[in-house]
Amino acid sequence: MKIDGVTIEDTFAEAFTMRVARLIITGRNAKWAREAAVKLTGFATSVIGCKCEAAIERELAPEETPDGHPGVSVLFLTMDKESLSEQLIVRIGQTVLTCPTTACFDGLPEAPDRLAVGKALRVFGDGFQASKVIGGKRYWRLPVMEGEFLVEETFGMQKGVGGGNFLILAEDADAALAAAEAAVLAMTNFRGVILPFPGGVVRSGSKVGSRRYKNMIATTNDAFDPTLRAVTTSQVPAGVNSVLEIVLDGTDAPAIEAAMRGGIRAACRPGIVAITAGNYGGKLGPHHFYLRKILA
Amino acid sequence: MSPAARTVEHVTCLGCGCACDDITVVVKQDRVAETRNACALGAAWFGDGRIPQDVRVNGRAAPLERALGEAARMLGAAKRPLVYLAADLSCEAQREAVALSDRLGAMLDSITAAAAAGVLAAQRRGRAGATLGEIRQRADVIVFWGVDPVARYPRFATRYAVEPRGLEAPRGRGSRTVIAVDVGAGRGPADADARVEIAGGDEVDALGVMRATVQGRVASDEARFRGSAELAGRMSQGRYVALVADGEPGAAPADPDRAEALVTLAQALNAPTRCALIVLRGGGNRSGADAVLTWQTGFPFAVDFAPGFPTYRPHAGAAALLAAREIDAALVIGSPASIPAPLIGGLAGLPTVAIGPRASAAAFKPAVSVDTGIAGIHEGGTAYRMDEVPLPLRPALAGPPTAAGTLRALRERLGA
Amino acid sequence: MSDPVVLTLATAPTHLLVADCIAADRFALLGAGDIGQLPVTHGGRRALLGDFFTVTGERSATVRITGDVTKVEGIGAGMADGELVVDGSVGSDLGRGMAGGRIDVHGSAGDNPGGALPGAARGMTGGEIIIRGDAGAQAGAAARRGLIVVTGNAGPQAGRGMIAGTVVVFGRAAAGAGRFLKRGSIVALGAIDRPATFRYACTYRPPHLPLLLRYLRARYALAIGEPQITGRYARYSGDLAELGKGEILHWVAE
Amino acid sequence: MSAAPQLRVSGGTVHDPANRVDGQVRDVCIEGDRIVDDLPANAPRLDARGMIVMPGGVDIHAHIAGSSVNHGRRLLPEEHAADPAPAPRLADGAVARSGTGGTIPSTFTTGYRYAGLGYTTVMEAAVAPLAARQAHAELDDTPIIDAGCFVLLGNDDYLLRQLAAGDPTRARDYAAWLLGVTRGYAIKIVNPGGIARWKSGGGAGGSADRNVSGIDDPVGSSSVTPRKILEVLAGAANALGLPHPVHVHCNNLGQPGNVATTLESMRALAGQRAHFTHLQFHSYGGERGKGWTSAARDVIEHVNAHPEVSVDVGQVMFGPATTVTADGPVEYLLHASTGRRWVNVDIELETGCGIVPYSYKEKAAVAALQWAVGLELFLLARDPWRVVLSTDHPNGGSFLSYPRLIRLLMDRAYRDEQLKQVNQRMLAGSALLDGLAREYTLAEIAVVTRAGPARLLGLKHKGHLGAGADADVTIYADDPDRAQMFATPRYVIKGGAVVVEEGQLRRAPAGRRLAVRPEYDAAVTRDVQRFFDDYACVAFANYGAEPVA
Repeated sequence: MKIDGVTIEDTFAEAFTMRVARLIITGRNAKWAREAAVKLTGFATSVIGCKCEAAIERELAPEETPDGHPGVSVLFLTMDKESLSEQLIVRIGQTVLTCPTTACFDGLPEAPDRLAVGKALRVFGDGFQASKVIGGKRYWRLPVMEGEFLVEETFGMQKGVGGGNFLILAEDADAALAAAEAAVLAMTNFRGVILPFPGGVVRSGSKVGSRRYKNMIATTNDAFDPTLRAVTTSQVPAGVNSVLEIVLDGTDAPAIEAAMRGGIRAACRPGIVAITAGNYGGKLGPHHFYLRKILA
Repeated sequence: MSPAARTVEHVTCLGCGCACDDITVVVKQDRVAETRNACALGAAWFGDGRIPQDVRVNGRAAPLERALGEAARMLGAAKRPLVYLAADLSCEAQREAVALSDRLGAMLDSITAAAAAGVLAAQRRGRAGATLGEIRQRADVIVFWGVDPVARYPRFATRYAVEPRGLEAPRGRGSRTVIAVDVGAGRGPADADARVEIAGGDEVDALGVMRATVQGRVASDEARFRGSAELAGRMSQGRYVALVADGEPGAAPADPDRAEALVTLAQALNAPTRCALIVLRGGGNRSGADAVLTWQTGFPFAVDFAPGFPTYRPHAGAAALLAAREIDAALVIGSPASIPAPLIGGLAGLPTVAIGPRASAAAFKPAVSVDTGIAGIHEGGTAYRMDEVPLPLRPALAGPPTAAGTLRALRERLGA
Repeated sequence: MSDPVVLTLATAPTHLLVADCIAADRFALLGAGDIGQLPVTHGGRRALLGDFFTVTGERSATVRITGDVTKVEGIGAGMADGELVVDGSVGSDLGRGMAGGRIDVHGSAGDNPGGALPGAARGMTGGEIIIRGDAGAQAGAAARRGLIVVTGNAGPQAGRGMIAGTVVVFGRAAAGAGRFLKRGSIVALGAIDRPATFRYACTYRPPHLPLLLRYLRARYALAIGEPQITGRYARYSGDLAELGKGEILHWVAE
Repeated sequence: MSAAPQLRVSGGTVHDPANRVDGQVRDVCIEGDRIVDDLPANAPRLDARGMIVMPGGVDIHAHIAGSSVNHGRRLLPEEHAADPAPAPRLADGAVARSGTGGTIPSTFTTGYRYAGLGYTTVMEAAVAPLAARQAHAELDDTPIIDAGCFVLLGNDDYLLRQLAAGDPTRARDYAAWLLGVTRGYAIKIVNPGGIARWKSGGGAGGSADRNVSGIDDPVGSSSVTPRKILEVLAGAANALGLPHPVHVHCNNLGQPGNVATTLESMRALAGQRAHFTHLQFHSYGGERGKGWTSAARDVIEHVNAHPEVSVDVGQVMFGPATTVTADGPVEYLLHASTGRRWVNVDIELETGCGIVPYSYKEKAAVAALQWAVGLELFLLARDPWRVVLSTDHPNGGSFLSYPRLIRLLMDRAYRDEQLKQVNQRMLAGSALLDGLAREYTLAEIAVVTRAGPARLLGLKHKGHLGAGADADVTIYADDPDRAQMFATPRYVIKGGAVVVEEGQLRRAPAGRRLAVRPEYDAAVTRDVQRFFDDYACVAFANYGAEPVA
């Protein structure tokens, strides 16, 4: 299969089940909502080192938010329920609570699994906090120097998908970067998906474990490192001198598929040799995104 | 003393809620000739003990049997009967009245309704209180809140709260600090050791500021509350504080929140010290009606038996139902003279049965009236002091058939 | 899904009608005949709900009442779930001691809406009451939780002794509002006669109010302007004689 | 002259432990208001075949009448509104009274409901002498049940003065006089000395300690201590030959670590009869500020080893309750910690009164501990004759919860199921967790609910079905669900009158009063009168509960 001359390899991206929460952060204006979200989702590229994966999902117009202020929605993923709750409490407490004008709402109200996030954060109020039930939902009002920080008592949690991906195999680094940027741009409007890495792009694709260092969970994906083509069992085709990866997390498999479809199409540009995907032979993750099926 | 005189000792006076039980009544020729130890108010209450003994139907003298028959007919036919308890009844008569109300499915109310705010506040919050004798034994700080008991409760200060020596007040008045709080026109005792003045409209706010102060909070920075806050601090320093307020309605209508503000202030003072709120009540065994109604029905006044069991309807008691012309027959028990004026208007024009002292002379012109004696003068039984201490009654004079007996006879006619 | 229960006043009460049997969650379990058999008292005489109302629909937690029920006391008392809409004004004790559900009155209400039984320490414990008109005394008194909205004026002692919950008054709130309040909020969009034991804290934009007011606009189509939604409010903490954890939020315009 | 009515309760399975009848099928014969040995064959019969027959229940400790109870009753309008009690329909058109229920029902309803539960004798456990007249008036309005009053002593200033003066004989005469004039049945001590301290004030001018913390704390005079009060009054009760010994509510009720005080109080009275009431509330280990643990084992072991000691348990049952006691300082603490409504009434020269409505929740750690401690006491008690069933109504729960309590004692599976539902945080160390296997038998239930309390009260005519006993009989359907069985007796006979028929209340005769009138040296009255003249606000002649001429 080829799109605009780019070979779509007959392979699949292998993804894992993760736990996901959606946060809606609002602010007096979009800048402050974004500031809080950027800090909240900073250092949240991969569970391997960051314990969570998070990014802004999309920007929200005032009429889309509970309090009528501009905002952003953020997806937040971890491997299990406990760490999701822990990460949200510590990160919201340090980044949203601290950020002027913001409030923090649950974006998964239908999810039956609830994480007591606001309920844990309330003790920052040192007994001065107050709760309010509005439309059946409980909120906590924490007094802060600026005024009050409003946070919903519980946040919904559901199963999500982490580790969707595709690899852009390019003739040179410039072409790889241009294609990756095009792909990220095309994927920014998809609901239910985030790209947790810087700019949505990851250059250091990894493999599980290490050939040399026992306690390394992940090490460089040498099969796709062009510089190692001569010294390892390489999967870098001829004429490929640079590879970039796009990693996607999302609320469900269809959302990931839809985003991958848009992203891959956008990445098929001059200078790109092939698009492939990372997997572990299908043994580790329950979600298999076959590139050719997605693009058919 | 003339040879015809006899004396009755340890008589309980129901002239006010103090219910002094140290009265010696001297009787000469079937008249009260003297009431030793009684104050002027008490002496007036005893009078000479003469009391009409009429039984009337439609204003004309009638045999008791006929009057009871007519009363039973009227009440039995009523769709919305009212039973109203006025003053000067023994608890025994009050118990009969509740039984009758139960049988009739009546609204049962009493003069306590006029002091409803205090009762309701004590239900919502409880109360920190003491019997009057305990104030005498312990209190070293006595705060009279907008009341000088000398007018309506003349022996309060000499018998209970200020003057007599107590176990922990060995020098009597000298062991105590008396503070008068003048609230609007309501003045505390003239001979108080200190005074605090509070504008009438500020009363409830001032009590709130005081309670906040007792709890270590500043509620208001306003100058008009500075005196109250200082008073609260002073009270917190007492060993045993008595806060004395009038529970009966006064000339000016009180803020509906006043009672709860007093109750909660007294409660709060029990953190730094001990405090009891004393709510002064009028005479004629008012507190007895509250106690009897409570033990027989679960509610202290405004008990509606209409659904077939007691329900509590202070917002729709005798006054409201009479004003709305809901009542179609009434049984008024006790001294008609003690009934608040607005109710008299509502009762006039209704078919009413009046049983009690001077019932025949009732201003609302009852269709049936049976004069009885006055509890404590002509009738025995039990009556309650304002603090709900039960006292026996020692009638000095014989009288007409008793209220309790008359009610029992009426009840039997109604098959109850 | 059955049809909503509709109570239509057929025989106007000539006296006070105590009908604290009217509650949406109760009707959800009853047939039309059984609803008509519920006990009421009328002028102190025992009677049946069906003596006054015709009942259509059954076994539904959606209830509508039509006719002049200003003489009816206790509508929705103790209701725990469901929705009760009244086409006009109601008598006293609307939703007294209510625990959940919604009551929407297209008119005024008498005394003690969402309040407590006499002498009781606790009023409504949940649910929402919307009064599209004036309310009598003690709206939301002793509420433990829940929401009462009065689009007109509120009588004396609104939110008196609240343990928590919210009372919103669009018009004027008379004397004694919030007295003895432990926690909870009184939101005054109009004038309010405030006890002195509420102490001024600051003027700010409480972040939960846009949420609350937008919810009311969306759920009940109440006319609430942007100036109120986005506006600034003076916060008074109180009642400082109690816990001091409650507040009066008084709109001071944009 | 018509003969006394006769009734033969025939064919029932009888549990009459006082007469060593344990589940035998036999007839119970009634003539007039007494049990008799036999009746003519043609006497009317009540067919009790297949049913369980026991003496009428005897409640050794409840709060049903008097000023404190009525203060509590007034405090609960919403409970009364939620539990209306229309008048029962009695046989023969007799007039009954409506009322209201809740944790403190109105008087008539109290009588009807106790009788409906098969209880025919109830002791009102805390009557302030000053208000004894009210307690009797309320009992006059409490039909069916026979009742007696325990009169509060031990914080009264006259008594404390006699102790300070070292005159226990005068104290004894005073107690005897007081029981007589109040028409009392037994001496009740509540928090000896502690209430007196509570009343003596606080603030800058008063004592910082508003309660005693142990039995050797001085109360006013250094020679007056809780120990002294206990010794003198226990000695007085025994010397006067009162049918029931001194009835003791120990110091430090409800406080963690109070087991020490409880055991010291028991040791202080070693060798003489004494009844320790609502023992559950006095059997806690732990430390103030550091939480509670169960000390039930220590306490009940002492009781087991000392035959002169009797107790009632004061079981806590989950649900609403109203705490009402003369122990004023305890109720202040409960009010301060819960923020709930609170009534305090200091009663002149005598005692106190405190009330806080309360609710025991399964999920609350302390309530769960209290529940467990009560059950431990029951299940570890070796002699049921000395360990009486009570909830300290309405303090640990209403008397209406007795049937559920009986099931907890009789049905281990049910008990274990309940145990799983409760908060476990403070249960470490509770014997209940060791899987106490004991299940009370019907005979043991008959002991702890009637035969035992009757014997401890010295009520020779109560609690058994032998000839000469009062004809108070309860007849139950033999329902395997013991809660159901004990909640709804099929028949209840009180003084020979069948008050419950087919589970319905049909008759409501007046109950009788149980009272003592011990002898004393009349010299004491002159001295008491002097004290009255100096301090009291009630005339000596008007004091007490006797009718005046």
